[in-house]
Amino acid sequence: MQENGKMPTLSEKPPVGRIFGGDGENGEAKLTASSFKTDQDIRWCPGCGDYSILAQTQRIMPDLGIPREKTVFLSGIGCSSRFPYYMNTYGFHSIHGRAPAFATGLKTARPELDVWLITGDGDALSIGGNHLIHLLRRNLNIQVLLFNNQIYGLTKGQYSPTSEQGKVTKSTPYGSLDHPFNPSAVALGADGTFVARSLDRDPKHMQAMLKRAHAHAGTSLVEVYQNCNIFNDGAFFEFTESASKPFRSLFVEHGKPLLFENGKKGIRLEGLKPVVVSLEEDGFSVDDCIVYDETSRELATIITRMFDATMPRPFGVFYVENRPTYDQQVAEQMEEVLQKRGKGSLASLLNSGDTWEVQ
Amino acid sequence: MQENGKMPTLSEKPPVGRIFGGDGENGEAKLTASSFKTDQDIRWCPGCGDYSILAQTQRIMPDLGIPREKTVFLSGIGCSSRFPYYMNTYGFHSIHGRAPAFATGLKTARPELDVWLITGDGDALSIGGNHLIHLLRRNLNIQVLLFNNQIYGLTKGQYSPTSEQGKVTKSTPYGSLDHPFNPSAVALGADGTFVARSLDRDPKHMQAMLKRAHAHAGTSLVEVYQNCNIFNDGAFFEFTESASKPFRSLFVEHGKPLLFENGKKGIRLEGLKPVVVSLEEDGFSVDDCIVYDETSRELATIITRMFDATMPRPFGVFYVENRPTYDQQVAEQMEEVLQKRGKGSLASLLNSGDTWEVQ
Amino acid sequence: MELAIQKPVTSLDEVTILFAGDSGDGMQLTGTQFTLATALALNDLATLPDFPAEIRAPQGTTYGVSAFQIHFGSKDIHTPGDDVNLLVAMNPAALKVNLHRVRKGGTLLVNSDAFGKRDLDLAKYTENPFENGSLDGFQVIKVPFTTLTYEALKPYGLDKKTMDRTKNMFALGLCLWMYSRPIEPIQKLIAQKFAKKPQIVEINTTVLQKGWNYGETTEAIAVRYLVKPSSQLPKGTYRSIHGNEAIALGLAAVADRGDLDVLYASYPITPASDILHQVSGLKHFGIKTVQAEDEIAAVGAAIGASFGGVLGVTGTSGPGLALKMEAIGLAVMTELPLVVVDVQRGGPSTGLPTKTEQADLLQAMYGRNGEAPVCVLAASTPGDCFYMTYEACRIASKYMTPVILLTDGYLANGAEPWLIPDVETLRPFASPFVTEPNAMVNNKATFHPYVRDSETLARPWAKPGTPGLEHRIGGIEKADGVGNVSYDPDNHHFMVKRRAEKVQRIQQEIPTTDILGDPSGELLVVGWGGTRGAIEAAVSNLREKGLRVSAIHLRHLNPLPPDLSDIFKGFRQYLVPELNNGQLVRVLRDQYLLNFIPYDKIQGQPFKSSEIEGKILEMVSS
Amino acid sequence: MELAIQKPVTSLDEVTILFAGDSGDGMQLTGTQFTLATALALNDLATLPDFPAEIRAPQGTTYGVSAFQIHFGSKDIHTPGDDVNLLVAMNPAALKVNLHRVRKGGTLLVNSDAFGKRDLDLAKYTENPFENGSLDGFQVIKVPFTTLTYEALKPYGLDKKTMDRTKNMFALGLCLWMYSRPIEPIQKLIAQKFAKKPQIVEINTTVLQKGWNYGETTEAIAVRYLVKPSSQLPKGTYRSIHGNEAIALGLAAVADRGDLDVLYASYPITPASDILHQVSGLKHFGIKTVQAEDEIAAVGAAIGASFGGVLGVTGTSGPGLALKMEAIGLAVMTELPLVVVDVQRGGPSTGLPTKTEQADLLQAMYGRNGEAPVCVLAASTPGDCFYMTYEACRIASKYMTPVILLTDGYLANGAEPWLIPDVETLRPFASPFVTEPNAMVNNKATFHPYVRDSETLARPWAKPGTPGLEHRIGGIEKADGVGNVSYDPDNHHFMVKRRAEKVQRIQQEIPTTDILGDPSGELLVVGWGGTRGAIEAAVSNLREKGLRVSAIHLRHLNPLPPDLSDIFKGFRQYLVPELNNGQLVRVLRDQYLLNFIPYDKIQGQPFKSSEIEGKILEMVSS
Ligand SMILES: Cc1ncc(C[n+]2csc(CCOP(=O)(O)OP(=O)(O)O)c2C)c(N)n1
Ligand SMILES: Cc1ncc(C[n+]2csc(CCOP(=O)(O)OP(=O)(O)O)c2C)c(N)n1
Ligand code: SF4
Ligand code: SF4
Ligand SMILES: [Mg+2]
Ligand SMILES: [Mg+2]
Repeated sequence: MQENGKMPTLSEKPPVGRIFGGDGENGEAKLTASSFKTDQDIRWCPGCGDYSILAQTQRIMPDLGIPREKTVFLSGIGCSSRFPYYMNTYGFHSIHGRAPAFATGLKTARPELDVWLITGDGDALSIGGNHLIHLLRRNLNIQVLLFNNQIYGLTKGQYSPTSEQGKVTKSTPYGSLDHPFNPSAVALGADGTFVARSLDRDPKHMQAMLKRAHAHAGTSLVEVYQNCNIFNDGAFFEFTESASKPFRSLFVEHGKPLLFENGKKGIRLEGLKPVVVSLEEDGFSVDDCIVYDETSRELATIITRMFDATMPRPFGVFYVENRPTYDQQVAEQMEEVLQKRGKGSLASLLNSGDTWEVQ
Repeated sequence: MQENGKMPTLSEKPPVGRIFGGDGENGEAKLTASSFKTDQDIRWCPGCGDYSILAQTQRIMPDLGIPREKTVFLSGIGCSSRFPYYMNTYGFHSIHGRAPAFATGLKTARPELDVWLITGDGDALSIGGNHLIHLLRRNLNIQVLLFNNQIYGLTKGQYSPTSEQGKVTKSTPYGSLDHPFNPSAVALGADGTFVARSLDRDPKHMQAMLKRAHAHAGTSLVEVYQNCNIFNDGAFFEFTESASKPFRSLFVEHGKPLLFENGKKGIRLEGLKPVVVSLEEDGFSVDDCIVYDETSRELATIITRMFDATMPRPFGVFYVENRPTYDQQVAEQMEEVLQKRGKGSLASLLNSGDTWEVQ
Repeated sequence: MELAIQKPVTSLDEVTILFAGDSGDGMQLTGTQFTLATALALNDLATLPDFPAEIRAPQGTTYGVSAFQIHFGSKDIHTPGDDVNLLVAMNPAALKVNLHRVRKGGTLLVNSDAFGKRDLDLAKYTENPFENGSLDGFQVIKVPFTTLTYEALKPYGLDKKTMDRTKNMFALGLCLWMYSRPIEPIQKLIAQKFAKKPQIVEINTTVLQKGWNYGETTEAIAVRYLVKPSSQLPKGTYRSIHGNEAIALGLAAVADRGDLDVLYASYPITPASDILHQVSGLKHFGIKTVQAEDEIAAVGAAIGASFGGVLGVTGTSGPGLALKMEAIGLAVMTELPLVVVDVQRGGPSTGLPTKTEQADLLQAMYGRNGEAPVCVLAASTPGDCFYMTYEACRIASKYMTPVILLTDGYLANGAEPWLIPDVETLRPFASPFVTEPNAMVNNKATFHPYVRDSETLARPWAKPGTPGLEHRIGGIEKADGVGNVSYDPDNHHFMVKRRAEKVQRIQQEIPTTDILGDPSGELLVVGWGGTRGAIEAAVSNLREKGLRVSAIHLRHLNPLPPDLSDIFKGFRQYLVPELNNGQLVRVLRDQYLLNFIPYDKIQGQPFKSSEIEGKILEMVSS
Repeated sequence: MELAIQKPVTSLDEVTILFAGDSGDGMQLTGTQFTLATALALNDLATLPDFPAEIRAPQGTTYGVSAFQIHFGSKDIHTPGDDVNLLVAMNPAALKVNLHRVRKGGTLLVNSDAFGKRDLDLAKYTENPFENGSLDGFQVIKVPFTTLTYEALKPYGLDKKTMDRTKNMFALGLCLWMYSRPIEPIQKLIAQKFAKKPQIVEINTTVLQKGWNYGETTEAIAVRYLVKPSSQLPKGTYRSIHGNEAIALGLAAVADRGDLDVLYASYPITPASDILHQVSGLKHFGIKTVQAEDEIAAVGAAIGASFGGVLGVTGTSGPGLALKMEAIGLAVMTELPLVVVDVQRGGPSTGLPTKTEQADLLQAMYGRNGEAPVCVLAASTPGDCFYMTYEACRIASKYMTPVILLTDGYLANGAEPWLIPDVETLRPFASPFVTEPNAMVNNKATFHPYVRDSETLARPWAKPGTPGLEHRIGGIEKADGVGNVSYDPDNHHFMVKRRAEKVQRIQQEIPTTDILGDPSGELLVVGWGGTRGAIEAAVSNLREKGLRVSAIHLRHLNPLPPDLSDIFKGFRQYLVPELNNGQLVRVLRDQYLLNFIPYDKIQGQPFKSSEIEGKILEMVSS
């Protein structure tokens, strides 16, 4: 009955005496990137940026120290959302835009699981926008990887809520008219506690971002610029390709000055406006540049709004806030009530209120 | 068949020779607040803040110079959303959370109409959050009045996405755990072009805000703090009642310094943080205070984030941006295509592509 | 109490009383307390509140009227009563709105203090109803409740507002007297309720007593009534229960007996919100609640929980059910357990949100894209909501399927005396989780999520966290057994049939259908949901009169009970009364190709048993 | 071309060809061009593309196979063909996936250059199919398309990639030769298409010609076929049309003939997205498009437009329809016109998104809360999508009602030759807007939005901007006539019945049902939607064989045509073939209490006419 007429092969030994769901012999925990691969053929277009994100994710998983069976990948619908099929963990490929809702229920019900949510720019910001912002404000302790290719890939190329205005696509032969979202700004506006951006073509950076996201207790939103080589090829090449990357990309790091062009330029605040200064020509030095503070929502708001051609595009962890997570608070409240009221007795619950006897 | 067994009475003369839908004799345009009243009994609880918002709206309508028949009030579901029944204009009481979607279609189809959207904190920010943020980014030229009572009124008192954390309500006997939205921050994050806040108990201010909202070309979001005297009585009294209002409320105005407590205190920026300074004790003067600039998104973001007990709560127009409206752009694009291609001929459209004859 | 014997006492089999007043008049409380006194008098009873649609309508208006109806008797009571014997009207609006519910010759007990010009105006009475003959044919008893209450409270020096709020106690006391109910239990109740506020206790009991005494002394009331204890009530401990409350208790029972954690996720909507309110107080039973941002998020959270091995339950009403349908389809495809409670209200669209209706049945059966069969159950009385909730959860987890449980506004808010079940008699759930691989591939143990149980056809439920059972599911068609994505045409056909067959197998769980009356006869009434009481009252009545009618009441709507074909063979005609425009009737006609006749009432109100009687008579005599 | 006479030519009535290759092999283009050549040869024809579910699957894999089927003949052609006469397979994956569709004895034309070890591995062939006997019983023609293309293009010094992309032209040329189709029209077409790129034109026509010539010269092919022009085609100008394209044209017709502005709002979803794509190019017809943030927003925008006096239309597929249901209920209550196109795909849930199915009928009929009847129409061929779209808009605005138009993936992507209608023959719409008050209250003219037209029961449509018609509508129950909010029980019952009656009155618009065959007989096949071709082919065939079977095809599903009862009287048995688990059959059984027999195929693929023939034979012979 299976499509390719073959049965899946087993990439692991039976779960006897294991600590981790690793693939080492005798049940020891020797997880590697390939422990996280499944037997499913990957069905993205050759050359798609999704491959890199998958590879980086599989690469960092062993370092996180979470057993495979405690990890869940959950997604909506879109090219990107096929991701869970390729991760040898528990996985749930849900419906379009609703992954944050499923994740909220899952994580609230089972706070001990490590939940990753995979979504696209359409899935997360078009149909799923509401669930995403509510997830962010509630601050469930999960990681959200938003594959932003500025296009609807799976439905073959309509503009998305992150597409630049004027975009000519199948559904906008005369150019799109909708002003796009700035995903980081949306997340900050919705009181997100971890907001970051990375690139499919910068594996090191992406790995670092994924690890930081995982380390954060709360909803970690990592937007990843992802090339859709079929319907929106090169959308991010100015930021990812070596010829332009130094000029167009700015990597922010907590405690470090905002520099780019190999340190030749920097970002300075003039009043509340960020401006580009040349450290070679304008008479400015590194000391004039903003020293990035990822705990400052004000700064994060200003920097993530650098979005036009006159400014380099920022990448990195923009904002981190420590705020109790929803799942943890639910668990605590459950515990408190249990302490206060004792384990509920069904018989006395049924008999509560005014009762009377019929003999 | 009508509930109260009575037929509606006519509050206007037949539309013969009229310019405006006014109620003056001989068709001249003498609109007054009561021209905008309907014959429907108002069914809000006695004492509800909604009455004031309705009154202020009816009061400013004649000044706007828009005929009644060109005005549409559109709403979702909630106590607040009954508003259209009380406005003698065209009106549409739709379904929960979707008013921005109806408004988008209406205004795109008929850009010449003056569209007002009435919504509540649940309607707009809970079920309707996605439509609201998409409305804001698209920037349809309509006015949105968000009645924020920090509670679900119509469903009899559950906490809402703007309720403070820890709130004990019918659905949270042990206190709510969800971190609330800051509606202005959500709107700014979603690239809203007009963001303001007012209070049900400050008629003058509200009238001013409504007029400014109407004057803005684009989606104008006016959040109105509205007392629900049944389920959340006094939620905003610290900001509205004369004993505390001067200390707890800060009225921002473009080009004016941020002062409160009758000018005794002001808001100064320390780095990117707003701080309260006393102009009497701390050695600061008015000149040290922020002069408000409603065109600065950075400043708006900083000021709207003043949300805890240590800072006064800001009211007024926080942000204004001029950006082409969606409806206007659609109209322009339609016109351009028409110019370029000429009015479409159905016969030639049907006959386009490869055709052949059967004789 | 010695005085009680002074007036003649008439014995009655059954009585219907309607308490009606302004929203602020405390009619719900009055009704509830009278109910308790009636229960303690061992009558059978049924009650129905009637809230205004507005939160707080302006005082004195017709749309601000709040009412509470109670029907009690020494015989079996099935409904809150067709026609009212006694209407207690605290103001003109209450009289105006409810007069049509009083039977000819019935009694109107009115607060004569509340019929001033302003009061009449507010109620939009153009004439005084006492003067224009409109109350002819009723027995009118005017009592100045307000004045008498003020008098009783004079010693306490209270403000007007407080005194006004107490006049319902006067009415209650008087009614207790009229129906020969002891006053002590209510006094005790008040004392308990306000244990921390002795003054409140005192003023309430004082006024209550005054009302009672007034009955003894007034000339206006000549007779008392007595309704003897019912002899048909099964033995045991009883309480009063509302449908929504019963659902919450049902979930507590699942958490307790089912060895299953439960997560209840919901977005408030009338008339389902109370379920959330009740369940949110059950944290010490291990039940978590999520108030979601909308209905889609709520069902999503429930499904997410179920994927995590915690039974996801969500509750809503019609418009919310519509929004949940796409996600319910996902639960069908991923074969996860899910319980969706739909408390039906008047539709379409926002409709009549505070009124009852049964118009979501076809939506529940068919309202999803593609072939997405789910189990559909319906509770038939407030107390039955408890059992059906438990059953819904049991079936959902046993068959790995979504279950939609239909109740309605009438069941949700109506109450009945409920024989408290012995918790030990509730079937414990079989532990639903698998812990071991179920397949060998290339000599290695592995887990195939779509290998089915041969009896139920359920797929295995593997809890994340269980090593070796890692697997991936989703909304795309699944390959039989292995559960991978499959576009294979034959597999699709097979899986569609399989999912349908699985739901069909739930017939195994359905008990034999009870027939009210003989297993054969002239006419069979087929009902479902909250109309049970009215149908049973009608059929019992007509049977007593010798008609060959019987009734069955369906609680399992998909699949239908397996014994229906046989039952239908015993009858010549079939009547299907529904509070909709004919929905179950369509399902039955399709399935059995018999001429089921619809009988509809779409007024936001339950059937009167007399209406059903009338329809039956029309059919059997024609 | 003189050479053409050298090989024997066999005449055939009909032929089915399947072009199959990798997604990158240009099979859709090849198919389309062959189709045009066939149309110009005046054959009747039907085509069906078969896209892979993946956007770009890795080259050479089975799930990356893209195919295009064409069925043509000198007689009436109803379907894209049951079994394939000629399979053109550009690689092993294409052969593997499609072999089962080729009839025994059929021909396999394969690119022999593409069967290396690596190619076979990619297609997961463990053995070479040419060597293991698996192709026994087929006529295998191996042609080294790649080598021959390279040879032909040697003079141009092109890169490999460009040459590879041209080999489909070789196949096309050869096929044109095999079926005696002229090559010139295709050359002309290529020249037009790439007018600005002369080199492309040259290399394509060169390879095309080589393919043709190869047919003449190769020993491998001994026979040519000739399919004579069809004599049954009505006269006129034809074009090829897909269902989705036809919907867009239908909307243009509405905007042109209907004197109505149109707003099309949609959220992309397979297989409906193309409607949005097409309509977005029609701005010069006055049609605005909105790509909404989701399906709810799309239907909301459409309803908002309709409220504004601009006809709102929205298109989607099953999961999206589920999401729109709550809002459609609002359009029912507010009685605003609305057209919802549902291009059905395989379900439930995400299901088989690129495959066809008919499993949303019951959802369309019943999938809303409360009693919310809407008009349901279904298109039966790609070209019929044009007429049914027009009809849907006409009914929606005339009856002030939502109309759901059902099509499916097969209609959406399938194409047929379409006789271009004379635009003058399309009925213009009556102007739907009121401009004057319609009631007098206290001697003043006023507007009551729920006063109905006596013929259609439609309420008046008043455009905002019209002075004196200011009014307010919404989702709460409306008072008859005046249209204010009403909680009155009798009014609700009345309005529910009224809305149902209004939809029922659409029967007035339904033409007499065409019967294929005699009006009486042994068996009547009742179909709907995209199965029309297969049913008609089967019934025509069996009638030719003397069987007393007839068929009707429903395009109006709610309300059903008024003449069905009478038609059913003429037959002894009824068969209802559907691409679902039995949906129309339920509606018919319920409505007519006759023993309609379902025949289902739930494989994401259309019926073969032979399947339906088989079922009919089983029924009439048993
Ligand atoms: C309810 C629903 N609406 C629409 C679709 C169709 N759909 C599938 S994916 C998608 C958008 C994909 O874009 P994105 O989320 O950016 O993912 P990508 O494919 O680009 O990775 C759409 C519109 C659907 N599957 N379900
Ligand atoms: C689809 C749907 N879900 C839920 C409801 C129930 N409901 C009506 S209003 C409301 C929230 C009201 O809160 P808000 O928007 O703040 O308005 P308010 O009543 O406070 O003015 C809810 C949950 C509904 N009518 N429809
Ligand atoms: S369509 Fe684009 S996003 Fe989707 S798999 Fe292909 S390249 Fe990737
Ligand atoms: S419930 Fe609250 S918000 Fe609603 S009408 Fe009453 S006071 Fe106003
Ligand atoms: Mg995308
Ligand atoms: Mg509110």
